[in-house]
Amino acid sequence: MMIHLSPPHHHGGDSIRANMLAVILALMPATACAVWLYGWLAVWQILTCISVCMLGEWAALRLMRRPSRLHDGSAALTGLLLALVLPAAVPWWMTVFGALFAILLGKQVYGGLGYNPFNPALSARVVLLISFPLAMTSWLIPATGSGGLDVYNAAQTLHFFFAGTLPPGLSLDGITAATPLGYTKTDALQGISIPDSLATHHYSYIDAFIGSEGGSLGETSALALLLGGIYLIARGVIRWHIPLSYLLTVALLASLSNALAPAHYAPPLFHLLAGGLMLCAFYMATDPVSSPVTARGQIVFGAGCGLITWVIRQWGGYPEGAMFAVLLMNCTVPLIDHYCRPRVYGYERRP
Amino acid sequence: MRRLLEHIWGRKPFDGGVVLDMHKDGAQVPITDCPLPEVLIHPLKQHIGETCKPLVAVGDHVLRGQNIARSQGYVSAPVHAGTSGTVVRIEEHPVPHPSGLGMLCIFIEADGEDRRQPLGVMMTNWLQRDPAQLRERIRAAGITGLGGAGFPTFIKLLRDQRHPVNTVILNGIECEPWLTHDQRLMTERSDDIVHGLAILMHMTGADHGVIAIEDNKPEAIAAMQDAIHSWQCECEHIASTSVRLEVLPTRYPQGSEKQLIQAITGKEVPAGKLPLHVGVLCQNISSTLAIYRAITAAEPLTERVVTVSGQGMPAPANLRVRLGTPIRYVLAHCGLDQLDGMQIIHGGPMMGERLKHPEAPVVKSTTGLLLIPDDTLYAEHQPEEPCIRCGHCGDACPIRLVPNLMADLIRDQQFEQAEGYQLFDCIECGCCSYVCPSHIPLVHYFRYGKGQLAQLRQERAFAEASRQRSEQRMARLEQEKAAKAARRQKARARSKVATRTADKQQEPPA
Amino acid sequence: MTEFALILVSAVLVNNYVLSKFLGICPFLGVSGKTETAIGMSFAVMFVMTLAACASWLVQQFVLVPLHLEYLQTIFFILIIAALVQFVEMVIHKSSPVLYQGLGIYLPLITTNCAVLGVALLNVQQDFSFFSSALYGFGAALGFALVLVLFSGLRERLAAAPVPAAFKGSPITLITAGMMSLAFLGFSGLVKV
Amino acid sequence: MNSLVFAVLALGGMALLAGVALAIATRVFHVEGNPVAEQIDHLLPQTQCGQCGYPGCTPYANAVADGSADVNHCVPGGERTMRAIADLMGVEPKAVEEAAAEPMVAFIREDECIGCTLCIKACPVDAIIGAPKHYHTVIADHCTGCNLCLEPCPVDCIDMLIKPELLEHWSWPLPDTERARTGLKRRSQHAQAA
Repeated sequence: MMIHLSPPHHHGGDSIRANMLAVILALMPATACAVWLYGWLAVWQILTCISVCMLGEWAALRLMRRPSRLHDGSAALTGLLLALVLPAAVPWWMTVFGALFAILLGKQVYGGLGYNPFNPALSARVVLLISFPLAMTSWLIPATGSGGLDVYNAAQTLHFFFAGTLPPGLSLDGITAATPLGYTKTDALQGISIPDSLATHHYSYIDAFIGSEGGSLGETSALALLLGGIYLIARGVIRWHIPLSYLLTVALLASLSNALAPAHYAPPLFHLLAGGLMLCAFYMATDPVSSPVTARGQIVFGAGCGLITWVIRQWGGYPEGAMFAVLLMNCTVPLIDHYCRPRVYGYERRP
Repeated sequence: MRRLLEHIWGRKPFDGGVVLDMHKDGAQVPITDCPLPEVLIHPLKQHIGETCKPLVAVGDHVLRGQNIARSQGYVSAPVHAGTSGTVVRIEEHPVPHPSGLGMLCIFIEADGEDRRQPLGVMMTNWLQRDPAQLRERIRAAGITGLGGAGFPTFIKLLRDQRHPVNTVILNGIECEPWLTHDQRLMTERSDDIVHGLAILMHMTGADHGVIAIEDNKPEAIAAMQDAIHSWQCECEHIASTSVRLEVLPTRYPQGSEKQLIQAITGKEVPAGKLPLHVGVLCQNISSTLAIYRAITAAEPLTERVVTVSGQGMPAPANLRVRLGTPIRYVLAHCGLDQLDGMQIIHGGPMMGERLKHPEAPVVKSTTGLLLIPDDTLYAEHQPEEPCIRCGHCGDACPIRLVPNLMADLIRDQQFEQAEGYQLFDCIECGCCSYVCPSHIPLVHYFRYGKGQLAQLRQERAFAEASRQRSEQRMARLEQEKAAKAARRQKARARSKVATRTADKQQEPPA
Repeated sequence: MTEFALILVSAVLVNNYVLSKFLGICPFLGVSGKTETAIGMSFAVMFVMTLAACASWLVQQFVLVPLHLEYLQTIFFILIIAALVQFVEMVIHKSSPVLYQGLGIYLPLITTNCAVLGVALLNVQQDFSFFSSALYGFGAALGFALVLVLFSGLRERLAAAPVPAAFKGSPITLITAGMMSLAFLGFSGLVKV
Repeated sequence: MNSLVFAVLALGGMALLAGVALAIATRVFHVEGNPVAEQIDHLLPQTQCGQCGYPGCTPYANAVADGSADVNHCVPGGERTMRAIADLMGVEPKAVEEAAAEPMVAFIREDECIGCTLCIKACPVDAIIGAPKHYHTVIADHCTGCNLCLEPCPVDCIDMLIKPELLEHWSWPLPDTERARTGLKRRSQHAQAA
C-alpha cells in the first residue's frame, strides 16, 4: 500500500498547544489580578477548576477509548476561563459541578476539541447562574476594598471554600456587595437615575479600569484583560475583528442612548468597563471553535454580541448580558460561516 | 501614487500568502551542464492537455530536436528527441506524477553525436515577422510553461482583438524555497531574457513589459537592470514601448500567475478566464528563454535548467539537463548514488510532488529536485488533529477561500457543497496546510475532493449516455414488437381469409 | 406602536414558542436536519400560523361568541388549521417537489403542531385585537422559524462531529436544544408580559 | 337542544366551506406525474443491471419515488448513490446490501464466440455489436459491467475484466490520516446502524 503524501512538504510549525498556551499566558495578568483581589480564595477556585476540568477530560477520553489530549492545554484553558468568570464566594461543589459541566456537556459530548458549538466555560457559567442564582450573584468585597476580611489567609479560605463556614462574627451579607451593573439595575427599578446611582455608590472609572471592585474573579480588571487581549492580537492568535466590533457596538449603542437620555442609559465607558464585557470580548467570543472563521463573519458575530449584551443589560432581567450574548451568537455561527464568506479571487460578487 | 499609498499602509501586494524560509542555497552556484545519459526517456505527455501520438517506431533513427510525438487536439504540445540516436523502445515507464503510475514513453539510445535538426529558419529578424508565424513556431517547439504547471505556451499568445494585451509580465519571482534556476538564468542570461520579452511584446502588441523579481535576489535584479538599460539604448527606435523592473517584497505564492498579476496591476483575473482578459500576458523566465531560442536559433525545447538542492544535498547545483534524462542519473551526477533514506521532491517543497520512482525522467515541468531525508519530511507531515477553526488557513489563502469549512465538507463526502465553496478555484499553493496548527493536510483533502467530483461528473455523463442507449433500445424493441405484432396480425388475417375461402362450410374456431 | 413592538419581541425572543414554551418540539426536532428543509418548513409554518391566528380570531369573534359555542374552540380551530395545512401542502407539492419530499410527514403534521393551536388559543385567552393576534401569530411563527433555522445550522455542523456513540442522534440533538434554551433564557425579563 | 343544533350547523358549515375551498385548490395546484422519480433516475448509475430487483433503473426510480422500494437496493451505485437518493427523499440512509465491485468491463474471447447473438439481445445498453454467425465484440466505452450477457452465452466465452487504472483517470485518495479514516468509518457505521 503506497502512502500518498500531498504537498506542501513544509510546515510552519504552529500547533494547537502553542495557541492554547498563548491564551493561558494572556490570561495571566487577569489571574494575577484575581489573586491580588481575592487572595487564597482565588487560588483555590482556580486550582479546583483547572484540575477538575483536566480530570474530567482525561476520564471522558479514557471512557470513550480515545487518545488523551491533555497535553494540548485546551482543558486547562477551559478551567482557567471558567474560574475567572465565577464569583469568589462560590462553594467548592458548585465549582466542581460547573467544571464538569463545561468539559463533559459543553465539550466532550460533542466529540471533544473542535466540535463544541458553544463555549464550554460560558455554558457552564450560564447553567450555574440559572441553577444557583443567589450564590452566583453574591460578590465578595475585594481585599483591597473596605471590608478588610481575614478570610483571605490560606487556612480560613480553605475552610470557607470547602466547608462553607465563615469566620465567627462575619455574615455573608456583611462581606458582599453589588457590582456596578447590579446596583444601577436595582436602583433603576426604584426610579433612581443612573448618575445618581453611580454617585451614591462612589463609582469611579479608575477603579473599574484597574479592577478594584466587586465582580467575578477575573473580569474586574479591564486593564489586565486588555493587556492580554492586545498580546493575543499582536501574536496573531486571535484577530481584532470580534473584540473590536463587539466593544464598538456596545460603545456606539451606549453613547447614542446616553446622549438621548442620560438618566436612563449609562455612559459608554461605564458599559465597556463593567461586568464581563472585556473578558467576553477578548477571550470568550474569540474562542475559535465556537466563533465564525471568516473576517466578515467575525465582525457580524461581534456586532451581534454587542447588540445583545447591551439590550440585556439595559432591559433584560439579568444585570449582565455578555455571556448570554456570546452563547446566543454561538448558535448563529454555522449560518454566519455559510453566509459571510469572502469574495473569492476572480469573482465579481460574494458567494 | 497607488504604490506609495500601499507602502505607507503596508498593504500586501496580494491577499493572504505566507513568508517562508527561502533556503536559496544554490543562488551563488553557476549553471553547469549535466552530461548526456545513454538512454533518454520521453513521456508522451509532459503538459496539461491531450496526450501526444508517437511519430516514430522502434528502430528509427532520430536527430536531436526531431519531432517524435505529434500533439493531439488544441491544448497539447509536441515532444522532441533530446539527442540523436535510435528509438529502442516505446513502452510504459514511471513518470514524475503523484500517482506513481507509468505512461507510454519513447526511449532513445544516444549515438553520442548529438546531431541537431533545426525547427526551420532562424528568425533573427523577428520584428518583421508576423506574430501568427512566431506563435506557430512556439507551438511547434513544444514549449510549455516551465514554471511547473506545464500549460502549452502558444495558447496564451493568442492575439485577440477583444482583449488586447498591454502588459507582458516576466515572472522572475521564484517564490518556492530552495529553487534557484530562474534566479541563475536571470543573472547569467539577462540579455537573452530581455530579448525574449521584446519578442513577446512584439507578438502581443503590448506597450509595457514588466520583469517582476522578489527582493531576495539582488544579483538577478542588478543583472536585469543592466540588461534592460543596454536594450533600451540599443532600441531607442521603439519609443512607444517601455520595459521596467518591478522589485516585489518576498512573499509566497507571489509566483503564481494570478497572484503576480494582482501584485503588479492590482487586477484580478476573472474566474475561468485567461490573464488575457485583463490585458496581461504572464510568462515564466525559463519559458521566455526557450521562446527566444526557438525563434532566433530554431531550437525546440530539449533541455531545461533544474535546481538540485534540499537538506539531503551536500552541494546544491543548477544543472542544464536534457529532457528525458533519468532523475537517478542526474542525482548520481551530483554525487548522490545512494538514495536510501532519502525522499525526492519533484519541484519545490510547497507545490512539488514526492517522487515515487527515481527512474522517472526529467520532463518539461521539472523545476527542481529536492533531496530530503525521510525523518525531515515526515516531521513536516505530522498526524492530523481536530480543526480548532482558528481561521489561519483562510487568512493565508491567496484567493480567499475558507479552507477549513471546505475540508469539513469533503471529509463528510459532501463534494457538491464543497464545490459551492469554490473548491475548483483552489490553486493548491499549500499556504493553508503550511499554517494549520492542527496539521490538517488541507490541500490533500482538496485534491481528493476535486478528484471525486471529476469522477462523479464522469460517472454521471456515462450514466446519462447509458440511459439514452437503454431508452433507444427500449424504443427499438417496442417498435420491433409492434412491427412483429402487426405482421402476425396481417398473417393471421390472411390465413383466416384463406381458411374461409378454402372451407366455406366450416365455422371459424371461436 | 410600542405595544405592537413589545408583542413582537415577546413572541419572537422572550416567550419563544420552542425554547421557552416548549411547543412545536416535534417539527423542531424533525425537520432541522438540513437548513434548506428548515427554511422551507419555516415559511410553511409562518404562513399557516399567521393565517390561523387571523382566521381563528374571526371565527371566535363572529361565530363562536355570538352562538355561545366557546366550548367548541378547539375543534373549530383545528378544522381551520387542517384546511390551511392541506392548502399549503398542495402549494408546496406543486411548487417544490423536493421540499415536499424533504418535509415528508412533518408537513401534514403542522396540523397537530401544538404551536399553531397554541397561538390560536392564547390569542383568545389574552383578548388580543385582530391586528394584535395577527402580529402575535406572525411573531410566534417568526420565533419558531428563527430557532428552527439556527438549530438546523448547528445540527448540520454536529452531523460531522465525532459524537460519542451513546450520545449520537437524539441525545446530542436534545442537549443542543437545551443549550439553546439556556442561551435564550438571557432574554427573560426583557418584556414584562 | 337549540345550541346543539347551532353547534352542528356551524361546524358542518365551516367544514363544508373548507372542503369547497380545498376542492378548488386541488384543481388549481394539480401535479402531473412524479418529478421526484425523474430526479432519482438521474442519480442512478444506469447500468440497467437489475440487481435491485427491478427490470431497469427507471422502474426502480419510480418504485423509490412512490415509496414502494427502499433507497438501498442499487448495488453498482454504492453508498454514494444511496446517500444521494436518501438525501433527496429525506429519509435516513441505509446500508447497501452488497458492496459494489470494482468497475468491470465485459470482454468476448472472439475465437470461442459462435455468433449466436444471444448476448447482443441481453445487453441493456447496446454495447455489444456483431451479426449472426460472426464474432461479437464489446464496445468497452459503452459497457456498464452489468453481467447480464454472461448468463445467455451458450459457450461461456465472455469474461468480466477489471477496468485498467490509467494515469489520466487517477485521482487522489483520502488522506491517510487517523481522522479521515475514522470519519469514513463513522459514516459507514452510521449507515449500517440506521
